[in-house]
Amino acid sequence: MVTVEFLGPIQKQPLRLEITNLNQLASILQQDEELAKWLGNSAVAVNDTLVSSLDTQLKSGDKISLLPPVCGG
Amino acid sequence: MVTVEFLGPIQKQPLRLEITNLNQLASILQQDEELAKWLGNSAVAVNDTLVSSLDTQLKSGDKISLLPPVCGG
Amino acid sequence: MLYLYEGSLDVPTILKEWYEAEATSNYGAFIPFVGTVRDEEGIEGLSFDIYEPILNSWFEAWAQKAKERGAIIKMAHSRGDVMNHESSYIAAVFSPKRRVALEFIEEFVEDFKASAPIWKYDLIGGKRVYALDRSTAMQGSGILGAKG
Amino acid sequence: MLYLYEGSLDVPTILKEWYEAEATSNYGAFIPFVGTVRDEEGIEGLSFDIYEPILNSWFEAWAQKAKERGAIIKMAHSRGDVMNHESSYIAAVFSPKRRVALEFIEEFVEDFKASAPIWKYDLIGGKRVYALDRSTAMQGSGILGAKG
Repeated sequence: MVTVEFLGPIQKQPLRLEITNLNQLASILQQDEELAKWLGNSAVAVNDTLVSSLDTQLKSGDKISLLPPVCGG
Repeated sequence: MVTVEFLGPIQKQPLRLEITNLNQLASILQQDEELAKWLGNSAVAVNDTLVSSLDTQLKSGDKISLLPPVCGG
Repeated sequence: MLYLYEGSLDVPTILKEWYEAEATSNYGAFIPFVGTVRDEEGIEGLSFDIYEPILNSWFEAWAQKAKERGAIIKMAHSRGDVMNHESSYIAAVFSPKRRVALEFIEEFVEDFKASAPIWKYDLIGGKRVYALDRSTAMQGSGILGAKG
Repeated sequence: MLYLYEGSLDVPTILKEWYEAEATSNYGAFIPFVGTVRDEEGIEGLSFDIYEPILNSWFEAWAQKAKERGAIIKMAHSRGDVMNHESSYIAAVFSPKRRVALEFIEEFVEDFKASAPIWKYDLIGGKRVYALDRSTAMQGSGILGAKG
């Protein structure tokens, strides 16, 4: 079981999913119409480290975060 | 009559000279051994405006300033 | 050091504290960058969300870069609402010489804009409106949008 | 605005005054550069001479350049003695957006170093020793040294 959380302006409650890699997460989230506009411009972190590949393996207890476009300052 | 003043670290009292251009000033100052080390690295202002040519004409009452290398801050 | 505040920053006090904290550290150059909310396009102010775990690791990486160049960085940022003409951001570099400080503050502020996990909202009629058009997708964004 | 002080600068107070003076001018970016005397090579401090008429016209030309880019500049500098760990110089730019401010502070500080008519002396054993090796000949220097 992993947790998926949506940061900043993405108004969505965390999900708990039984998945083992980010490819599976992509397939699941792509079915969510609300999220369509965010998937193409959001970064992904696993346990608070940004990742760049969908092949990233996941283990139970991992926390996945979606980070939409940023603008500090 | 023009006045020549020496700024910053050049330890020399102002001069009053009867000259009409900077070429004449160069000839006079080049005879002053104390000034030898400053002439090659000092800028020249006439009435507080920097000049870049020895052909600059002077008129009575003008103030000429020698500005040695700077280091503010 | 990284400091997060609720609401606007007390800029004079923060600058005074940072300056005095390094008063005998023998840095020759100190350059703060202060960001203030502009009254434009009818907004009342801005509001910010921050994701602290990734902000901390991003900042730590920059603190390490600063250290390698003999410099240090400090940063303060607001959470929540900051009204027009109030300040929400201070970044500062201290370094022995001016060149490193001038280069570092620019690199740091530009990467901050592109990479720090902070989200900005316009405050309009008391409501938060996400400032998508001024926001930047973080490096590596979009992987979940690719069709498998 | 250009401010000259006898001895060291009260940096927190000057930064506070400048920040508050522009609090409602709608500038989004404020970048001060603060120069502090480093304890190095056995000096007790630095001392400065300033030639005010040419400093004023040099500063006015920069104030005009700033204006053309929608920005303003302020500068403070010490005359006379400034001891180790005290500050002698503050330059600051305010501009609507960060890019102009980041570029302008760098251009301004570098030209200041090359062109402002200020002379620096090391204080060693209570005496002033002209810092020739760190000084820069102003543009156009040397014309009087050319043999006619």
